[in-house]
Amino acid sequence: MNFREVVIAVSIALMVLLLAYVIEAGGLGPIAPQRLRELAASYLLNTYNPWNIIQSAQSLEAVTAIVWDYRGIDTFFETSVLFISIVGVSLLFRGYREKAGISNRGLSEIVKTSTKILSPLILISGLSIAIHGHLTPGGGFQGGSFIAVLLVLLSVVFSLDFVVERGLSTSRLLVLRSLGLLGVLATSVALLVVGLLTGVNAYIFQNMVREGASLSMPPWFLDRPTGGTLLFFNVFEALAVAAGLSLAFIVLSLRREEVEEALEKGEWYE
Amino acid sequence: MSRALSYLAVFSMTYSFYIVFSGTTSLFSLVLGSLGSILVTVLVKSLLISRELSLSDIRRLTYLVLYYIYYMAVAEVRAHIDIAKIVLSRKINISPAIVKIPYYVETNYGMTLVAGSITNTPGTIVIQVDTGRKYFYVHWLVAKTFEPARAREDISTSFEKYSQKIFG
Amino acid sequence: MNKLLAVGLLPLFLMGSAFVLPGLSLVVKNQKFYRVYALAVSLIGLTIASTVFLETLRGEVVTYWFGGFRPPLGIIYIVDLFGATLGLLSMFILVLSIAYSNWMVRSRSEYLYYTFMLSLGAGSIGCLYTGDIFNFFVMLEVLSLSAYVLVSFYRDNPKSIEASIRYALVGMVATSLYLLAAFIIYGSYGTLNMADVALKSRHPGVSTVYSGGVFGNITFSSAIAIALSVWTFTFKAAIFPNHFWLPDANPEAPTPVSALFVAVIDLIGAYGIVRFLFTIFGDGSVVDALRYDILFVLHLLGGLSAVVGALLLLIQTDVKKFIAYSTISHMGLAFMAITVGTERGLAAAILQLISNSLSEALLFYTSGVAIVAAGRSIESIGYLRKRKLESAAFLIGLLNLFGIIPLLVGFWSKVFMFMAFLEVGYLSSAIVLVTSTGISGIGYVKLMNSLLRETPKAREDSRLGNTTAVKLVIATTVITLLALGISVVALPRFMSIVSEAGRAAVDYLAYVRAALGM
Amino acid sequence: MSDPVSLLFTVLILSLVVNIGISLYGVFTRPSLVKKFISLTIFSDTLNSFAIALGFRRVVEGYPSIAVLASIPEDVSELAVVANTAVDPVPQALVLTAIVIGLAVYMFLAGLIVMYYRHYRTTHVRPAGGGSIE
Amino acid sequence: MELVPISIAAISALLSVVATYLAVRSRDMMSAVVFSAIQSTAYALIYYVLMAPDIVLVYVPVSVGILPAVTILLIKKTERYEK
Amino acid sequence: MIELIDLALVLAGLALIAIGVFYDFIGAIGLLRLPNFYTRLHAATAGAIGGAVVPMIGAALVALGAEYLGPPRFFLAGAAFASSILLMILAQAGSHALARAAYISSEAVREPILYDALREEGGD
Repeated sequence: MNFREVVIAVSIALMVLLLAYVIEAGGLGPIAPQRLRELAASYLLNTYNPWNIIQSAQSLEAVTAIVWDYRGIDTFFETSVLFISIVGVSLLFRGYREKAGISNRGLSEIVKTSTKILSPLILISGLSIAIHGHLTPGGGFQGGSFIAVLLVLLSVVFSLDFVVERGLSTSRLLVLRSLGLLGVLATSVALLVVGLLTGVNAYIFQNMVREGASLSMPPWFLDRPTGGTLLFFNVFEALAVAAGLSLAFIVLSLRREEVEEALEKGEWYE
Repeated sequence: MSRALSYLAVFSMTYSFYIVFSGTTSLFSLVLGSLGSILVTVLVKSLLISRELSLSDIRRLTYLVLYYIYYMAVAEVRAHIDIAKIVLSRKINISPAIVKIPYYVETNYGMTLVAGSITNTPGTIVIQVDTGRKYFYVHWLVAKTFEPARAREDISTSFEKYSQKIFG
Repeated sequence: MNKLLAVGLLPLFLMGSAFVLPGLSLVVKNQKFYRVYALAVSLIGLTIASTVFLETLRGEVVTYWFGGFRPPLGIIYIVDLFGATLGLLSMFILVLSIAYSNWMVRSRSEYLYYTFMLSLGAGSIGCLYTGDIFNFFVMLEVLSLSAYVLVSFYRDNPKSIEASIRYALVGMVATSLYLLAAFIIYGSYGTLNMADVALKSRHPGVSTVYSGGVFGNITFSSAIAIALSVWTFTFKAAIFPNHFWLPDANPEAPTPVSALFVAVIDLIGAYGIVRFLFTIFGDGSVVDALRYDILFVLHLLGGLSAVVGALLLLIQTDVKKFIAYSTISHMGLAFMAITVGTERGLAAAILQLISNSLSEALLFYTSGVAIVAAGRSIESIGYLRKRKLESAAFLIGLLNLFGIIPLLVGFWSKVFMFMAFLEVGYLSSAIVLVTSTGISGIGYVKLMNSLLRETPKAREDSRLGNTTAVKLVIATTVITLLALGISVVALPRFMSIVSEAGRAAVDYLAYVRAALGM
Repeated sequence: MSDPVSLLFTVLILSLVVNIGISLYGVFTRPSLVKKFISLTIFSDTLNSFAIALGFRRVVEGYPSIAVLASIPEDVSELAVVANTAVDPVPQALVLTAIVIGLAVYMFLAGLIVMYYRHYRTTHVRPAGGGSIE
Repeated sequence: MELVPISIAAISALLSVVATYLAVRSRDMMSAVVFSAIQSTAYALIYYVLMAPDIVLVYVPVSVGILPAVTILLIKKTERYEK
Repeated sequence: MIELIDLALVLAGLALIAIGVFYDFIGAIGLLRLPNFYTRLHAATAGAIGGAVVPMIGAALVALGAEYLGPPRFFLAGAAFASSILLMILAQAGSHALARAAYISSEAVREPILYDALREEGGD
């Protein structure tokens, strides 16, 4: 423990004490209050409210409604942060040869066969979580990470070669990721584009009928609400997240030799 | 025809799992789920099925059910009682060994079913499988013999009989 | 409120154009396509940003409701003259930098490079336009992550990776602390809308539609939220104790990105300070007493970083590091002007930010040519001697930073800062301003001196054959600097716009009225 | 404070605050980049838990419910029932966003650390470059 | 009635403090990952008790699944012990 | 009559769950008492099949018998039954993969062992 560490420790301890004091002194209201914040109550009252459709997202689940509708632009840029990170990782490891030397052994035949049987089940449960995002807990990101787990499992159990041979090379995965994001983008401006074409007022991220904007996404599909844009957002997000996370995992698990080979034929201009 | 049947088999497995997983029978879920299941079926069919199915496979499915009941009822109960005795006895009395046993089923599914049954009965675990020469290497908690053929009789004969009928 | 679609569309448009690029890479292999594409996209972005600027110039605060929800319910973009001015500035530099990258950056993965350039632009515009505290965090992350990636773009250079790691580790802590501040603000104010918080911090009894009244003891929570977020902003703006990342990261990034750093990331730091300490928790709020203390401390830190930056600049042998330290010094001066707390001070700070961004970018652009030819040491500047336009532009950039030629905007920004200090009686601050100018002046003279001694080309590079694009970029920047400098004198309207921009940041009532529609 | 639930809740929040301190200490003082990485993940997780704790509430009788409507409501009054018993959904939505953003930054950071090791053959922060990591 | 879940949350919060301390102090990175996974599990329990199922569904794959996997990959590719 | 069947179902289910509790206990004791990694894996198998699959089937039976739950009980039963089948697939694959990885990497102690066919043939 040198002097520097002591200084850091003391300043962090001061910060912690200050934070604790603020909380104890009621800076954030009473601890475990009975009253709900007014804004939260507004969301809960409006998340599924066909009697006041102007502020409603037509989604049974308040969290998904806030994430994709009330604060849709947050989530759009959140998913673009993930995009930036994944493209950044593949930029960092650019120039590797995908097929050379990647382990093609995988695990034993028993595990492979078991994984085969499991794969459609994992896929469909991920899809189910995404499709029901606006009805039950869950949503696009959750479903997408389920599916990504399957791809990671396949690449561990069967080897990366197998996954690549089945058409899921990193460049294809990147394109899938882009396609999912473009789907999200298209959904978010769909009504705006329709509005611009027909000369009607519309908003970016518009979902249902809003003040001074009469366009609306389909609120019902058969016997359940769709939450308008929420269904499409969830499905596209699931695709994007599944492709993105498995891409990042594959790139990060590349072996040393491949990366070093890419480093040697470096391209560093200043 | 047989091709459609294999698609149908994968589809029905996926779709029934979907219904159980999502837990609703609303039209919304059923319709979207069937679309999703069709997508999944198209994606994974070639991974799952290498040989197209035929109608005779229905008979095999019945065997699978029978096998499952037999397996749960007899082999598991015996093995569980054995391991309970071992664990609860005053002095742990075991003779662990890794023995080699041959198998004769043709397909990977059959092999996996046999290996899975062996592993799932407490007291025996498949440690390694040699698909070229068709041997399992089994860790046996209370080894009675080290002879491959005799060990096979003790461990896997009954599993293999049904497995051969189901998957060939 | 759908008055100006352009406001809401700009960051979405930039980000969406970035999404397309990896997909396009399978179809279009020619890297030239991506250069043209990025330039076209950023030019459209600049057009949109100037539309927004012209709209706010009429004295209006432009808002856009995403999804058509009324403000505390949904997220809104709200742009006053202050935000629009800075937005125009950063889009302008983005266009210049992308045009410069067309010449400078050669790689097999150019399309990815432009992806990050565009997302960097989207992040900075989003930060400047947003009217929501949590959305600000998201855009800050878009901005920061793009910056980390761009710093590590030359991944074959060990120093780039190291600089990027250092920057990313502490940057993540900084943005997380801002996130904590956002949570605390939600916890006690029960809302995330900046205008809503601004209203309630002045009038705790007010109850607004949808979000009701305050929830806890807002004095405590505002104090800690201010403390946490100000720490983040000083990090982003590279002010003295948190300045260490800039001289690390900035020189290791590709030169066009280094030029962009000042106009994008440091700018967001300054913008955040102004938004939080003047608009949201401004004059007359419940934390008034603490606010003056914080302003005073920031003033001190600004002065310190002005002097420290100027001193450290003297000992640099790397031209990019030299410019980075000069940035620190000038950002410190801008901070001193901001924290004077008057409208005149804010106006001077805006002028200083504009002048600083433009001239640092100009220095990077010109020295980039020398770096390509002769490496990064200070002596390599001598290579420019044969190139008339570049050496003249380099000289103009230095003189602007030095601030002794009345034709250039740098002179006027220092004059206005001086006047702002004297107006409130901060004599010592005025002395610090003069001293740091003097100290850094020594460094600038040293650099001018190396311009006189010719250095030969150290390596052959095909890029040096055709420098039309560079000349265009440099000429544009020089003309802008001159035009701004002249209009300070000749156009009285220009200075009144700058003062209005400063006033817009302080005028919370107009902000709240526009946002909440009252 | 006499109320045991408040007391337990205070314990919860204070331990989260202590976690913030410990993990920040780890970020700033441990020499290994991997250790810094792990500490950083703990740090941002703790901030998120803090927000979730902010969104919790108590109801007059029983335990609060999740912010999901169990079935499609028939009329307006059913909405008020949910609003009277459900927890605050806003922090959950914010945390959802924050978790994904954190994951994105960490994946990139992991790539950077691997690259750092390729170049320097160590994951320890080098004292070179004129100073320490913070 | 509400005492039981809240005490579970409080106890797991205390547990997470211990796990965090051990994760920060241990010199072996592998055990640090394990401790941070324990801490994540404790947090997941807290989220569950505090009625945030959405967060649990995100947090468990991310912080108990993907991040430890990425960290272990990282450790395998670099070095295991701290000086 | 229907009530009787329901009662029988619930009782059978409860009995299966009781067996599950017993085998969880056995598994725990076995993990403590058995000497090395491979033998402990056998106890873990007893915990997975006897301690998880069997009570899952029990839960399915109980759900089928609990008529007051209404139609959702079929989903509960179906989900429990489906997870029991999934568990059987997963448990064997997991145990096998663990044992194989431990054997190949030689991380775990093999003794006590009477005979090792795999080593005599040079493995793999």
